[in-house]
Amino acid sequence: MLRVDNITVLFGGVTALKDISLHTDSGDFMGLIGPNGAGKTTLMRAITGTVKPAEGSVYLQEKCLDHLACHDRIRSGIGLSQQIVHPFTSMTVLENVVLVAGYERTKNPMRSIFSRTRKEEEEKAFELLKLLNIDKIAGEKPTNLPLGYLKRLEVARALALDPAILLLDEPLAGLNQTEARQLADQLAELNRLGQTILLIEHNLGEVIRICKTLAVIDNGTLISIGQPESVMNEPKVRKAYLGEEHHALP
Amino acid sequence: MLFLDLLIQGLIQGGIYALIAIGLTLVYGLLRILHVAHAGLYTLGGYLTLYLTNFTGNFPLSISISMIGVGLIGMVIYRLIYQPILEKPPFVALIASIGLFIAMEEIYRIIFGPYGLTFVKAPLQNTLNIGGTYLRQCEIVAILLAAFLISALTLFTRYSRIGIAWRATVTDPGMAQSFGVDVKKVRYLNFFIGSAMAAGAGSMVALINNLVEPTMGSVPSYKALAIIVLGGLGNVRGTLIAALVIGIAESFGTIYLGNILDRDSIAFALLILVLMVKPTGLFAGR
Amino acid sequence: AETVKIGINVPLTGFAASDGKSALNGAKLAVEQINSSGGILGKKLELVVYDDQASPKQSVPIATKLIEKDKVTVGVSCSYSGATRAAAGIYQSAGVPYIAAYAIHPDITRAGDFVFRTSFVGEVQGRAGAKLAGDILKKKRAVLITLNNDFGKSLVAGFREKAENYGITIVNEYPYSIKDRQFGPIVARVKADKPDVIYATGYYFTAGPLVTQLRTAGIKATIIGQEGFDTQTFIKIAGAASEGVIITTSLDRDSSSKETSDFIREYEKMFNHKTDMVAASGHTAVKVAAAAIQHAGNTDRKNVRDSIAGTKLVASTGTISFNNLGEVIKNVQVQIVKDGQFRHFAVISDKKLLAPPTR
Amino acid sequence: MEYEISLLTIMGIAIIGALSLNLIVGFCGQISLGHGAFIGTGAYTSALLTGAGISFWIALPAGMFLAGILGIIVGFASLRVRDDFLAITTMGVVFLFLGIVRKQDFLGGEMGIAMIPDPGLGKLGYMIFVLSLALALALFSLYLKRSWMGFAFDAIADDEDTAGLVGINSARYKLIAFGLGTCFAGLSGVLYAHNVRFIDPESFGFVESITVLSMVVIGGTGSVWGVTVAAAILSIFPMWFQFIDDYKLLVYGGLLCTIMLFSPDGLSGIAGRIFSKAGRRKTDASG
Amino acid sequence: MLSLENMSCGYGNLTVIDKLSFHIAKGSIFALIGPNGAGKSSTIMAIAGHVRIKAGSVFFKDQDITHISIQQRVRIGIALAPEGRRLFSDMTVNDNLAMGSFSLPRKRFHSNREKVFKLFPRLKERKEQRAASLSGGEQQMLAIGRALMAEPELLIIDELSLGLMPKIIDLCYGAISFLKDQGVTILLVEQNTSKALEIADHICVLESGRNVWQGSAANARKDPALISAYLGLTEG
Ligand SMILES: Nc1ncnc2c1ncn2[C@@H]1O[C@H](COP(=O)(O)OP(=O)(O)OP(=O)(O)O)[C@@H](O)[C@H]1O
Ligand SMILES: Nc1ncnc2c1ncn2[C@@H]1O[C@H](COP(=O)(O)OP(=O)(O)OP(=O)(O)O)[C@@H](O)[C@H]1O
Ligand SMILES: [Mg+2]
Ligand SMILES: [Mg+2]
Repeated sequence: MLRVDNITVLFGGVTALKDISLHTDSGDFMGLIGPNGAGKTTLMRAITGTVKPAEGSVYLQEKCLDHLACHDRIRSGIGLSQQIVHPFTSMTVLENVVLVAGYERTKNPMRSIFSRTRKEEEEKAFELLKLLNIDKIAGEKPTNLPLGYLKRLEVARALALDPAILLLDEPLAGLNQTEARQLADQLAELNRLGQTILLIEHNLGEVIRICKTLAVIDNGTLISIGQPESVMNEPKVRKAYLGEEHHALP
Repeated sequence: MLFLDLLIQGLIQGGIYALIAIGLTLVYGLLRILHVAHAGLYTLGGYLTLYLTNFTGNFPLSISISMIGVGLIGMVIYRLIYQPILEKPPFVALIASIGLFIAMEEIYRIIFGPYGLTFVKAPLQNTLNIGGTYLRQCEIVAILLAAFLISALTLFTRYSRIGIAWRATVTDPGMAQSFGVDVKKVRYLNFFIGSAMAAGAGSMVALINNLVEPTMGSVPSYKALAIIVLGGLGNVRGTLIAALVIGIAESFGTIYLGNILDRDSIAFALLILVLMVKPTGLFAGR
Repeated sequence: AETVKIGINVPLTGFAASDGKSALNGAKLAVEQINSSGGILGKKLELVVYDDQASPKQSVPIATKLIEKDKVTVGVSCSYSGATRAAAGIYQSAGVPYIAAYAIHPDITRAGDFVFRTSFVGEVQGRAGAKLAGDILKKKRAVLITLNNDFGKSLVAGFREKAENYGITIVNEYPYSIKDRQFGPIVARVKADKPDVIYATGYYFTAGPLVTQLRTAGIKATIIGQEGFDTQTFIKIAGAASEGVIITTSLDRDSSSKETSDFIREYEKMFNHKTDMVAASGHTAVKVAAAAIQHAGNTDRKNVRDSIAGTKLVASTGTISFNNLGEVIKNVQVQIVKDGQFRHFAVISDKKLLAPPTR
Repeated sequence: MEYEISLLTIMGIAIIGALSLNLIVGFCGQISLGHGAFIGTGAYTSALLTGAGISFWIALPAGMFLAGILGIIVGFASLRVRDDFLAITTMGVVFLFLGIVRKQDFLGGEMGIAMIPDPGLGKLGYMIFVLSLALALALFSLYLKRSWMGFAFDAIADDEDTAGLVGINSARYKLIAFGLGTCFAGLSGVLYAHNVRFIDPESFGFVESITVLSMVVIGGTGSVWGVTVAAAILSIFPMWFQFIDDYKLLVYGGLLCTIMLFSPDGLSGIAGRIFSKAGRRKTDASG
Repeated sequence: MLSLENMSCGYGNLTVIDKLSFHIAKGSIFALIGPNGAGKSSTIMAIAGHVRIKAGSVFFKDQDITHISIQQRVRIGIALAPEGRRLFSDMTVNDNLAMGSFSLPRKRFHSNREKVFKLFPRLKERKEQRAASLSGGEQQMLAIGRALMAEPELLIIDELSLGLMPKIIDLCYGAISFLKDQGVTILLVEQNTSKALEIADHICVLESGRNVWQGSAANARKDPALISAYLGLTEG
């Protein structure tokens, strides 16, 4: 499904990612964890093309994405929810999702001028908002909404693309425990229905609960990948991630 | 010889541009406003200095009073025009600024008359022969004043910590306040210094040309914008270099490209070329 | 009481306001003079004035308004070429006479037989400049410093046309824009050219700094200007550097003509400001219009046109008549700056040299 | 009547110019201070072509086409530079345009081009032609705003990077916006040239660009009817305000400034507030 | 140390906090908890002077600070690590820290910076990097570090653990306990309720701008009804 081959990313003198290779299968639900500044977000940005890796390639469903612009990569089947939320503030929450849901209509700019109806897209968008439990703020402008809602809006927009793979960067941050659990359950449900997901998250409890595979990045390198429980039991993971004083799973 | 003459002429012009543009950079750097009316203050500086000099006969005194006076007026403009629309999209301030500039030019015309005014007895007009290049005292003073004001500003921002407060205020005025920056004061000071520098430039140009007209700001109004963009928007050092580069480019361009492009287009041709290669100017300021 | 109306479009605001004000003042003085000596056709003369900001966009509706709403008998342009050219078409198609006071674009009078001009086309004055340089002053090596607009361009075209005839070599030409006040690079280059005469086109506000900077650089060559220089402000700006500058113009300050000396005196009295060429042009244009109406005996626009075409009038800018295109025929005055004043230097009256274009 | 006709014609031309800039600034969020160059391109193209004896009906689309091509080229600049850098770059375009036209003899240089042929519609006919084009452009703008293209424009105006991250090809959309906008700018230029029948470089300079921009901003960027009304008012403002002659520009400048101060979202903002107040009063009364 | 007396605050015509009162003792940790949109951040920003206080008053060290200017607050000892971090994003890490100590004499900068670097060594490595290009967690460290630079008596932190990995969260809480031992008073907003209950001395639960429960953390921990009520809260 998604394959990352030997990616290296440099920022000036800093090596943010060193020769990372990673692979998710169709239908997988992979958790990606690692200390702050390990390079998780950078990996995601290398996949979507917002940073240019010094080396390495990205493949989605066997298609090489390396020379595609960001929007073309997205259209190849990536749904992205960013760590730092970026809603379109001039549109309502619903419109934010409707716009993305109309990806077929906006694909060809020349043709986009000839279509006007938004009915289907609105219905679809509303379903998604309902799914993420933010349908009651559908008509509001995102400017002053609490972070928890905006995080979910990001996820809704990503889903609206009907992506082959969903890339989520800390979607649970800023949600309280109840909300986080709810959203995690919804993600697990999506995955059960066949959605491939790559999830970056610091909320370990939820990650271990819902993910099928777990990958750990530290200092720009992949240090472990496999079954969540077994990965979490590796000493180097525990040392990097939890600190020495933790000896048991949370 | 010709080469040297052209270079020196370019530097003089560049120095004057720098004085205008640095004031503008300060304002832009802090408030992200394309402050077209800055050139209106430049003109006002010229008028004040001219009237005061004609009245007192003392040029240094007059230019100082004029700079302080225009600095204060700059603060008033900030308070009345820009402060209320700081939060709005950038072209709101741009249009307001253009409107203000038009109004200022018209006010000068109505008050001072449409005809150019001249010094009764223009000071610093003696010609000096410096190794075969003839310069007037006023041109030398203009260069020195530019050099002095700009270095004073650089030192001031470096050693008074006002520089860092300035930059912090740019990114997040609210947080800057929370760490003890009196944002209001910073902004007033910024407008004061920027406007005073414009007045200094206007005064020196008035003296060099022995002429002040209501419309003398129309060229600086947009050329200074080109310069601060070339310098990287909000970067003092970059602005200085850009001003000199444009001064020199115009100096040579007038002679060698004069039949293809006029002087104003030379500055903009250079600007566009640079931006296509480096989209954020010579020295990214942000 | 009923009045005879003359319509005026003039830049009173914006960048051209200073010329606009002078020209309008000249026109006002003319009206004052005419009305105090009894008006025309027994009625008072009245100006209907609109500000056109020297923009063609505005002069078009203004012309329409003057013709249609204000029902003026004659239109006078106290504005620049662009605005005048655009308005000329409107006047022509409405069949209303239109007189350009000082706009010099050659195409203005080509709008048709209702359009006249009381100032020289640029070429004519440029040719006079060439005669002045080569024939009168006997200079050989000329440098041209050209104001890059219709004014400067057409002057220089005339100068170039005749330069060779008078044995002048044009060493170099340097264009500059109307907004320039710093001529350092050009001056440096002129110095290297070592000319013995400089033919500089421009207005007083560019000419003042230019002349100062030329003299500062130690250039001793004779400087020849033209009517754009013709205001006291030029001398004020350039100060001592202006001494010896020679210009071609329409206004002779030492004129023995009563019309001219009255104009100079009364202008200063009325507006408390030294007069200039633009003011004299505005004055002349209104005088021509008034005289033509008087001569026609009524305000029928067609009659007035014919009467303008046959004008023979002593005005503040010399004795005026028009050729078949509506271009003025008059002598060129040559003035020199002496002791901070414009003084008579010569008159050029070579009919062939000064013949304006006829088509 | 002729006077009213000439005012309405001017109005119509200004409306087309302002609406065309509104496509770029209001719809797609790309600031442009260089619109005069495109209006000028249209005007010069048509003046030259008709001057060479080619029919107005060919010159008109040709002017639009050439302006659009130039616009797309400048649009490429917008792919590279952003925000204030773009503003100043487009301003540079206008100065470059003027600088080049000034020195080109076949474009009339400083002297401009006079005696541009009459399209032969008569004054009234021309006015009707211009006004119907203005109306058509307004309707087209309204349509565009509600189409998916307008929707994508909204997203790009809002946040270009994010638009890319939800799969919108913002480069192409921006080029289209520039292409469309400048093409209609060319139209307004053609119409101007054949109305005034004299063009010179100064008529398409920075001041002209700013005038058009201020129509858009005062109308309320993006609001079709707001921009239309603002263009209609501002284009004949100098004529209306003849009676205060000496203070005309002062009032104009002051007005730009105060409208921005008290209603930064322009006329459409003012109207919005009035209507919402009226609406509230009505509900108050009924409730 | 800090008392709110019937404070109401909001934006424009909107009132988001209605008559809130609480008192924070010197040297204690006080946690504000509640669902999204409850008004926690608004309360904090009102105390820091950024949100308009509409009624009631705020006292700090027995001084009425309801109406003093924002920049004065840091001088009397209040420092803020706000929601969304709000770093000076175009400035380097170092300059951000320098801004933290802007209100103090210049020489305190170096000694304070050393303390911050000791707490977050990562920041030292990234000293010259622009704040905007830091990773999410690094930014959070910088936000806290910057507040510490001001040597506050009252440290206000919004969403401390947001985006931090467990190890750093522990580290931060360690730092907070340490500061508390030094006599610094701390006001926290925390989504992670269990964490908040663990560390705080006092908690206040907000819902829709109203205080629904207030008391010592020890009592809260013993009150399963409260915990389930709070955990069971849904927003709105
Ligand atoms: N533009 C940049 N310039 C320099 N360094 C950068 C840049 N962007 C990221 N970095 C550095 O690269 C490293 C990896 O950052 P990244 O955002 O990928 O971390 P992360 O794993 O997502 O961390 P977190 O969990 O805190 O979000 C960090 O140390 C960061 O400072
Ligand atoms: N600038 C603002 N203008 C108008 N309303 C605002 C503004 N900021 C916040 N609000 C509103 O105030 C209410 C309280 O928001 P606040 O940010 O204080 O909640 P919170 O408890 O911090 O939530 P979270 O846990 O998501 O951070 C919300 O309904 C929000 O929409
Ligand atoms: Mg991250
Ligand atoms: Mg909050």
